[in-house]
Amino acid sequence: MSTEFISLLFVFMLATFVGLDVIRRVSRLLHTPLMSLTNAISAIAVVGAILLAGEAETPFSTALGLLAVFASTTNIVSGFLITDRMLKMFKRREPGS
Amino acid sequence: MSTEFISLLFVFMLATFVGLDVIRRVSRLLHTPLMSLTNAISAIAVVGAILLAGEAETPFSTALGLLAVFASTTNIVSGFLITDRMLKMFKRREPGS
Amino acid sequence: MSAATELAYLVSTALFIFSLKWMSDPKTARRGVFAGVVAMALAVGGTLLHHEIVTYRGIAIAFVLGTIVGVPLSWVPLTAVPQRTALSHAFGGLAAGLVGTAKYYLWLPTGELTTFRMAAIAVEIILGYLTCTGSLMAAGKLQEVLPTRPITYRNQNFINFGLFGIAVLIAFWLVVDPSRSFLFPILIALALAFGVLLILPIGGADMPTVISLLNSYAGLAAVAMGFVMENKLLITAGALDGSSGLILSIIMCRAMNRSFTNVLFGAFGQVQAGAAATEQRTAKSATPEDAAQILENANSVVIIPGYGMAVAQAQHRIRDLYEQLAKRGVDVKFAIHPVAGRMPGHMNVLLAEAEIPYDRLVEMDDINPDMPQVDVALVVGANDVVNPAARHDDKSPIFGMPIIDADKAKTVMAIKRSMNPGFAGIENELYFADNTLMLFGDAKAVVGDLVKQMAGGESVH
Amino acid sequence: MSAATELAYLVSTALFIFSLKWMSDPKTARRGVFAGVVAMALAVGGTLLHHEIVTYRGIAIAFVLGTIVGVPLSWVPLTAVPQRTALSHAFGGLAAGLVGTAKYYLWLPTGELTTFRMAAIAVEIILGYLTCTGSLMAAGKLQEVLPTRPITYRNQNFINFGLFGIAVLIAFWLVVDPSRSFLFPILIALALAFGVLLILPIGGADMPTVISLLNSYAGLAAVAMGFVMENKLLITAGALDGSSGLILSIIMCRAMNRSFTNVLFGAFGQVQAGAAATEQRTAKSATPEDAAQILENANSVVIIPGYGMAVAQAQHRIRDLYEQLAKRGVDVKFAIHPVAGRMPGHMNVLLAEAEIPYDRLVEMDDINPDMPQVDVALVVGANDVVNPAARHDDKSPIFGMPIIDADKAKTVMAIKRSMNPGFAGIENELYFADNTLMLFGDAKAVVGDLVKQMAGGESVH
Ligand SMILES: NC(=O)c1ccc[n+]([C@@H]2O[C@H](COP(=O)([O-])OP(=O)(O)OC[C@H]3O[C@@H](n4cnc5c(N)ncnc54)[C@H](OP(=O)(O)O)[C@@H]3O)[C@@H](O)[C@H]2O)c1
Ligand SMILES: NC(=O)c1ccc[n+]([C@@H]2O[C@H](COP(=O)([O-])OP(=O)(O)OC[C@H]3O[C@@H](n4cnc5c(N)ncnc54)[C@H](OP(=O)(O)O)[C@@H]3O)[C@@H](O)[C@H]2O)c1
Repeated sequence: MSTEFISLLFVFMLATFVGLDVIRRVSRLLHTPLMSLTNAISAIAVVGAILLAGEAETPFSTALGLLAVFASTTNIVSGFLITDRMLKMFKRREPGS
Repeated sequence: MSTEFISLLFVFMLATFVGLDVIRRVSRLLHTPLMSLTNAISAIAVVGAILLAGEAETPFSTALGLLAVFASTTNIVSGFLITDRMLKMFKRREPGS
Repeated sequence: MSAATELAYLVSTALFIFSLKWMSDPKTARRGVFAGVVAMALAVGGTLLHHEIVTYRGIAIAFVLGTIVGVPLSWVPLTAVPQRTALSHAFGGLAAGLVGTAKYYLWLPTGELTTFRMAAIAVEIILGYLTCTGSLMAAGKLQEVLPTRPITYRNQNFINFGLFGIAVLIAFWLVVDPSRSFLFPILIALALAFGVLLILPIGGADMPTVISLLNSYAGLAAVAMGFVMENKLLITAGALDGSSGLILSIIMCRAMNRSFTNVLFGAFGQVQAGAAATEQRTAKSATPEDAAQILENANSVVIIPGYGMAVAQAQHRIRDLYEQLAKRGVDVKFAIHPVAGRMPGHMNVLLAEAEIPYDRLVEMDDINPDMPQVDVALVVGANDVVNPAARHDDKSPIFGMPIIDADKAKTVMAIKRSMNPGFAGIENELYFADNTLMLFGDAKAVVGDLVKQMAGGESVH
Repeated sequence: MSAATELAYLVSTALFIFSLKWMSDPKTARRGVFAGVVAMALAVGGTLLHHEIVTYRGIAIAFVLGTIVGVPLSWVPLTAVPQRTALSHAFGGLAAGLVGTAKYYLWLPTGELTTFRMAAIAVEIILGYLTCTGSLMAAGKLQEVLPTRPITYRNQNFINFGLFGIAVLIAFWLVVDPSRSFLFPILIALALAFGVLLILPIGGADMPTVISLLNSYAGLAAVAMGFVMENKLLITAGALDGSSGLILSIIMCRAMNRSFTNVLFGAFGQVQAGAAATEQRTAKSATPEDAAQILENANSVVIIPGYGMAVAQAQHRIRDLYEQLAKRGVDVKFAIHPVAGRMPGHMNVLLAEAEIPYDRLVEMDDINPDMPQVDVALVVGANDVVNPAARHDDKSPIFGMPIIDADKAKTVMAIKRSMNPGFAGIENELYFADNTLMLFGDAKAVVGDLVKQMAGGESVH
């Protein structure tokens, strides 16, 4: 086992602790928007896709990379937009009172 | 700014998120034992001290290292013992009922 | 990675965490979305800075195309949100799978495939492709393009586990010797097939739990990608995502009092028809006139919405009803069961859409102690979540599931189209209780009638 | 670092986090200590495995000596826990400072002092040495070896900040050019001096907040050491520690309704004598016989302990009282104010020591709504935490501090030795209220008398 691997594992472990704590505190009211928000966040795969596409090492890898960039961008755009659309609807007081 | 530094900063940031979340959930009942427990945990400095003392590069560094090992060990031992002593006292039900 | 990129990633990670933290309160939630957008922009920007990136044109085109497809995807009606989410997971899984595939073929000839990298790639592509086809199946079932009932066959679990075992074996074989490249396409094919097979035996109504799990897998696929690319941002964001999916599915399972195994392999929803046939007793029904009068004379009314409200899109009529009652000084609250509807938080979003203030929405555990003091419990298209059998009948399939104690209210009124059962496929004794009045009909129409009665016959459109 | 060491560190980190997680409930707390011990063992064991370690003898001796000193330090009476904690922080700060010093002199000749390392060392030694002397001062004030009142002089804050500014400047200079080695001892001296000066103007009673802050600094010193040694375990454990100190001091400040600045630079506790002189009105006092009778005839009694109970060590007598009352069917609860006593959770530990079941202890916010229904509020050596002026007198120094509403109970009985004020040095109108009876005397003696009365005169020792 390389130390680089353990180092990444370290980050994964800490991030999981943070993730479980943070999510457990999300308001029940907002579980549906949460699903679409995390959906947008999971599109972080775009980072890997850009690196792959941008480094353009072989036509094959570039093609797959671009497809992946496209797929992730779709998720980013639609995920954030729909989350915001839903959240905009949550109002505490009567409108106009 | 070296990337190694940012990498350590990354760990620090995640650990702080975890720390603030975890501590905020500690039962109010147990704030005094918490103080002595974290006191023991802060003796993690023993790791640095051991490395310094054990690598024995110069007599000066070894001496400081050993002193630091001594100081930290004191904290570890007394911190954990007193925490446990206090926690042993917390009982939910009447003794013997 | 240059220091600038690393720094962008660091800030991006922090913002992603804050983004989710701010979701803890509707007041800060939109700020959370904003933080998420900035975080994503930093992640993309930081990556584009990376010096090894030689071509930007293709990427720019992919961005534009992605946006063109993404924007309309965000316009779907709220009832189609589960499908949209599933479809997105399919895209996410695909992206992870593709990157893993490309990395394998890039590193194969150069001998850079260390054990560690190969293992990470194997995990990435299994999770990625499995999520892709699995989510497509889930989206299909939710959209009712595919049959929603569970599709089962003999030895199903045996075959599925066997296939999964073979995939793991092949992955292991590849890790031992990455140069066995003929195995790689087989692994991909197995992962794709496994995604389909996993979803086949799960009923359409269990899809929300499955979607959450797939969300978790999509996150873990991003984590695996992070291990492949040695990228901490991918690992953290993926882990946040993985946790979210996991916790939401746990919450759903708990609120249904079912186990993961039961959801995934229980083929729930198959026996629906059979169980519903035992109906014998008679229920009392009421006219909208009577119902409107009872509501007007009540001091406190608790409205319990369920899946039927979503189907009928009755939330706007309910808002009218709420206003009519509030005008008459009736105290109106909404009792929200954690799994009412078909996805977590479903009722909240719909009621919010109708501009019902969210401080009127009360969670199950908070309203139950007050139910005996409530004059009227108005059940709108909810069924399982108010079934008292969950409390006392230990032979009922939903026994042990926490419910809203509608039956304890002085009067219960239930709006639904027929005596048909709900999601769990079982009869509900609440409808036959002495203090229950049925209001048959589509929820939107019935609530509309009630409002019309109260508004004195004038039209309320 | 070898993979084995790294792996040990990884598991150790996880265990430290679980250790603190398990402190969220008294039921799992001891498991938390156990996890902490294992985590520390793994950390030490993993470090000893490190291949560059050439000599073990000295380390073994240091371990043994540390244990010999540490074990008796854990035997201190519970009242001395704050002092012991302060002393430990002094040790912790010292260790960090020493390691930083040694590293500087090791790397100085070899040219390994990069900007980043030098900066980390500077932070480490400033925090380390400052924590060391600061904690010693705090321990001295708490043990009353040093004068506990704030020591102030003209331009104090100006001088302190000036010194701190100089230290930062020197640190900066060193970072720019680490070879200016004559600056290094100056920096150490300034840090040591600053620790002393920082504590001088803070009164003995504010020491708990200061100790928590120093706890935080000790943690941050470990973090800095982690940056110096590029060690993730040090960084995480230090960060956990730093968060803990920070949050505890925030909780204390909030519960006292004071700011950090006020605690650190306010020289609180100076005006004590003056404010107490305005006493005019008369208070009613009662005999133990009367008090015992009132208590016996009550349906519900809330006991509100404060610093006086700790001073008198009255908790065991209070337990006897609790038993006598419980025997008579009286409902007895304990109301715990977050800053009753002199450290967070002080009352809880003392009552736990006397084996009072912790589910009888109720937090301020939970008991206050019930206070108007309570027959007797028995205040045992508490003062500021039940001072109604905090609620309504906006000129009072404690105005805005949340209090336990003892005054709302039907009858109040207060045990203290005199009409002297408490920590905040202000008069308490509660003692002059119509429904208040004073029971003058040492808390242990008075409660003992009450118990004796109830037990029918038989000895209760
Ligand atoms: N929320 C989640 O995350 C989630 C996830 C997975 C599973 N589930 C499950 O879904 C169920 C949710 O319970 P629920 O009480 O909300 O719903 P339900 O038990 O499925 O019952 C819905 C009821 O609404 C009625 N209905 C349907 N369309 C209607 C319309 N147009 N107008 C009026 N009534 C209509 C139906 O009766 P008629 O046909 O007679 O009208 C049906 O009995 C639970 O069993 C839960 O475990 C929820
Ligand atoms: N807990 C923390 O973390 C913390 C930290 C920093 C500051 N503080 C401060 O400490 C104060 C705590 O409030 P508190 O109400 O617990 O205590 P307090 O306001 O300090 O009052 C203690 C009272 O106990 C009495 N007393 C002392 N020795 C006694 C004995 N042997 N027998 C009977 N009575 C005795 C004293 O009156 P007599 O002299 O007349 O007997 C005094 O009025 C607050 O102001 C808080 O802000 C707390």
